[in-house]
Amino acid sequence: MKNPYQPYEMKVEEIITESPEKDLKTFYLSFVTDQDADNFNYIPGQFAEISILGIGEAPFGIASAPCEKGMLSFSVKKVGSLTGALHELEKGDIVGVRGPLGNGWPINQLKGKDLVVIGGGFAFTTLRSLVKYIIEPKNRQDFGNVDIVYGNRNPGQILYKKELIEDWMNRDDINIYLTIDKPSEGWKYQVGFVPQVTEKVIKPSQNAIALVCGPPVMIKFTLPVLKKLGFTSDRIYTSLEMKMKCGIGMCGRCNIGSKYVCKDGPVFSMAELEKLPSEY
Amino acid sequence: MSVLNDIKLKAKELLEKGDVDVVIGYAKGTLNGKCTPYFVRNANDVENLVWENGCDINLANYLLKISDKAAVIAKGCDTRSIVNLVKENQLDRERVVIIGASCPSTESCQKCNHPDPVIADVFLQGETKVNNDDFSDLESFSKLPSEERRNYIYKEVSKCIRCYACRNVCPACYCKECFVEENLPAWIGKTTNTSDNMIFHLTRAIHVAGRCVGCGECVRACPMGVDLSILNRKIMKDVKELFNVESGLDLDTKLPLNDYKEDDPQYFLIGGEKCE
Amino acid sequence: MSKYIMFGEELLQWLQNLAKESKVLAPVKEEYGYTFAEWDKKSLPGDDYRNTLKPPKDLFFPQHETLLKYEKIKGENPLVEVPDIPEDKRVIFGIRPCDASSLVLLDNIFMGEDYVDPYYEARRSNTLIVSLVCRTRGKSCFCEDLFSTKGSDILIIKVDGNYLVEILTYRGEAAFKGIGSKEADEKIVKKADKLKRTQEEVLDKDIFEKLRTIYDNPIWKQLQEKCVNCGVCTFLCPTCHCFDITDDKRGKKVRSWDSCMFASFTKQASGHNPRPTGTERLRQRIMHKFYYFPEKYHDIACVGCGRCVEKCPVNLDIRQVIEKIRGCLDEKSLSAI
Amino acid sequence: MDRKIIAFLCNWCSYAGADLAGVSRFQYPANLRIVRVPCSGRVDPLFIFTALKNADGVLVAGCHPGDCHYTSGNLVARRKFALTKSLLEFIGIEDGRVQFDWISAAEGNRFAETATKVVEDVEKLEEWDRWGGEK
Repeated sequence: MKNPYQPYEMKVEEIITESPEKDLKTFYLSFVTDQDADNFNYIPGQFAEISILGIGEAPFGIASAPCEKGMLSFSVKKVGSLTGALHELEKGDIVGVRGPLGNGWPINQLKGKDLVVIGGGFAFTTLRSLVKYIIEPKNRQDFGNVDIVYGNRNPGQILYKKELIEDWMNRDDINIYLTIDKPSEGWKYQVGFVPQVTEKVIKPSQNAIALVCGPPVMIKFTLPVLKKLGFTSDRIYTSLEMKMKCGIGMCGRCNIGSKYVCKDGPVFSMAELEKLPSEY
Repeated sequence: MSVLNDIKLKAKELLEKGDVDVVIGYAKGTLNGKCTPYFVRNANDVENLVWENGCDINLANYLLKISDKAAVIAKGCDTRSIVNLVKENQLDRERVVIIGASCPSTESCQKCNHPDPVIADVFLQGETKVNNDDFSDLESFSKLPSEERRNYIYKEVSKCIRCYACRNVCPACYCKECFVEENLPAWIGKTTNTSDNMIFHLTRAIHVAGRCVGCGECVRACPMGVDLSILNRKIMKDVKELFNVESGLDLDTKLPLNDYKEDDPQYFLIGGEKCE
Repeated sequence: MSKYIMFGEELLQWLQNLAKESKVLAPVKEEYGYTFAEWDKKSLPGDDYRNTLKPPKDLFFPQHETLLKYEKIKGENPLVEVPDIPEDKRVIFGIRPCDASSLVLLDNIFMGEDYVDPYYEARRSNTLIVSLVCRTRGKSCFCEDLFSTKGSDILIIKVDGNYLVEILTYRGEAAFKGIGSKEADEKIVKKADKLKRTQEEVLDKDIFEKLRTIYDNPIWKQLQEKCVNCGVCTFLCPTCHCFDITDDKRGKKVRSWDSCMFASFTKQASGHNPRPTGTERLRQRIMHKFYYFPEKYHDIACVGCGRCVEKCPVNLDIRQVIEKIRGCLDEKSLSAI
Repeated sequence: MDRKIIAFLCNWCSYAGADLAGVSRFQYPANLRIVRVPCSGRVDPLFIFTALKNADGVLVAGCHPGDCHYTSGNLVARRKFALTKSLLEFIGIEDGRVQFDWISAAEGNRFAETATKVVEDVEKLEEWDRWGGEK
């Protein structure tokens, strides 16, 4: 058995600055050995611990999809010491990556269902992974209709802009609704907060599944909208953000009730969360 | 006994009149010789209050935690801590009723110079023994060869498990984020190696310099029996000798480390005269 | 398995034999309390200690330990190495049964179904646990069973100045192989059983059902009032196992004990803290020991060793906490008022 | 011997003094690693203790009393330094290990002299155990 603390070595292939404030970057990493690439099998919604030697380690949702073989991508907002150091990285630098960790989106439960994907801000990462997975030709037939609502404060902060606008917007097998909080010059898409846009564009449903990821306030106001549209708690999933260290259910940091977010999550249904203390 | 009776009467009166929401004092503990902090909210519960040897936890700490209108039963060191907290704008003097009483301790503070409260709204005098701490123990320690001194300190701090009980019971340690927890930059390693422990204890001693009133709570709180008093008392001694200040005795003067004099001693400089 | 009766001299000889191929650790008195240290091999370790100052988790999950070593080399890929996993064989002699049982609880964490901590596992598999039953409970002790066999390979009970040695595991049996000791006769075994039956009543720690209903109860605020949120109780607890991982800037990734009582434990880089005050943190500690842990692993995460009682700087006694929880009104009754 | 000394220099006087020493080509040993701080008042004794985990000696220098850019930063620092030095001596740390000086922007020469003295003093000391090191 592999030492669970030992990371894979990965090389920074490309860095995309996502926001005009430059506090949001997406890193494209490649495995240093083919063997590592083969060993790293993940599903959308899982996360990994990225480490920089001498600085530390922190968890990030995997933004790439399994079909994007040989590489992983992560979008990182600069907030603390490790994210600060990540933002200093250059092409060719080596980082450590430990994973895949946690349970991803419940792919098997999603099969055959209509899906509503709701994201806000830079929490869109693992939702991007999920959608990318679904629209893969060999997978697409397994899922029903896919509606995506993705909101940001302003156009500058939208993650994966090029892909979303040039590819996803033009596809006829998914519907994507981009929205920003306030009108902005040249903006041709939705305007308004995520909950309002959701209410406007998503049709009521008794069997569709919603996957929600975003800032706590967005989730708080989106849940009642989903309930109104007929989504029961067991058909709404979200991914929790918690301070984590080990990622393997030992260090106790992400413990909520009898669950460890790192190992038993980070994806939970609202039905599961309703049974847990709201300590997140 | 009469002091305890007076304490109960006063506490009861304050609660019944609605002057305060809570009276912070001591009740009997569950282990021999140990009393435990007790928060009286109901006037009938004043009967559980005690005032005896073993009432030594510095209660000033709790005034920072509580937002209610509070009365505190305070002995000398508690009131000195309160004085410092008021000076540092951590505590509003008007918000606290101080029921001052002479320290009932007979054992734990052999070197205390101020068993009686230095400020109080009511003062209940009891029998106390005022000591005169001449720091003679520190002087004999100073005479040991330097290597022996260093090894002693290393040996003591190496027992530390970094539970931070010393810091958390200390009324002078009220920082919202302590340097040990900062991570931008991370000042100190999280191990219990002697080196990390040294940095922790030296820094803590210096950070409470001029504010430490020598209540000894850190020493009593330490589960590993680290000799913390030697560092704290050394600094108390220096503050007294160099700046002529005993911490927390009055509300008017500035804290010694927030203050200076044009002719403060500079023996520490290269070529500076030695301190005696 | 078998039970033997041994004279002190025989036990000493057995231990000396073990010490030839294993490192034998036993409680040794230091300035401020007992600690597990290498046995001097001369005389049988004494039995005049209540318990060690630090819990034995320290011997398997040390306060700080290197998880990985690394070297940064200019212009090259950094080197990351796994440090040597401890291989030396050890015997822990004289551990108290409460502490021995704590190891079984820790196994749930460090040797789980999905992930195994290689450092902990190596020490566990290399260590023989020989426990020594206490004669009485100390004033801060509240173990359920003085004679608990949980977690011990061998349990020793002092009967009439001799030692009744109960072999509990195959590992224990292997360590006893070839010793020509007398099997304990019925008389001695009966005598030991009688000792077991005369155990006094202890605190009933089962408050699982009660805790299910009182998450939002005001009692937590009241219970934590005197708590100063230091880490004494968690660091000295034989079952608390939370840790942090940090890079030391000098080539080591280090794991060190951490505590759910510290504000920094759950505070996120953004500043958000899911357990912002002492109330939530004390609730977490109690709930984890008596509700969350049992829910997940079917056992209470408290062995009643009493270290937290003994050493709490403000005498926040967990036994009183349990009693108060048992006596408090649950949400249903509260709303009925 | 390659001993490492960390020097905390205040921006307005001592750092400028070091700069002047450089410009004026006054020689001083290369063992000094300079950390520029806004004022000697910014030097938390923690900096000194932490520096000694990775270095063999420390020099702290600020403006002469009366010359502080912030009027009294160095005067308040002076009390802290007095206690720090005394504490270090008390616990058995050699006199030369941690040194303090006032150096003005005009005293390039003095900076070089002080730096040389501190390095020489530390080199004469026994090897520093870095606070007892890793237990």
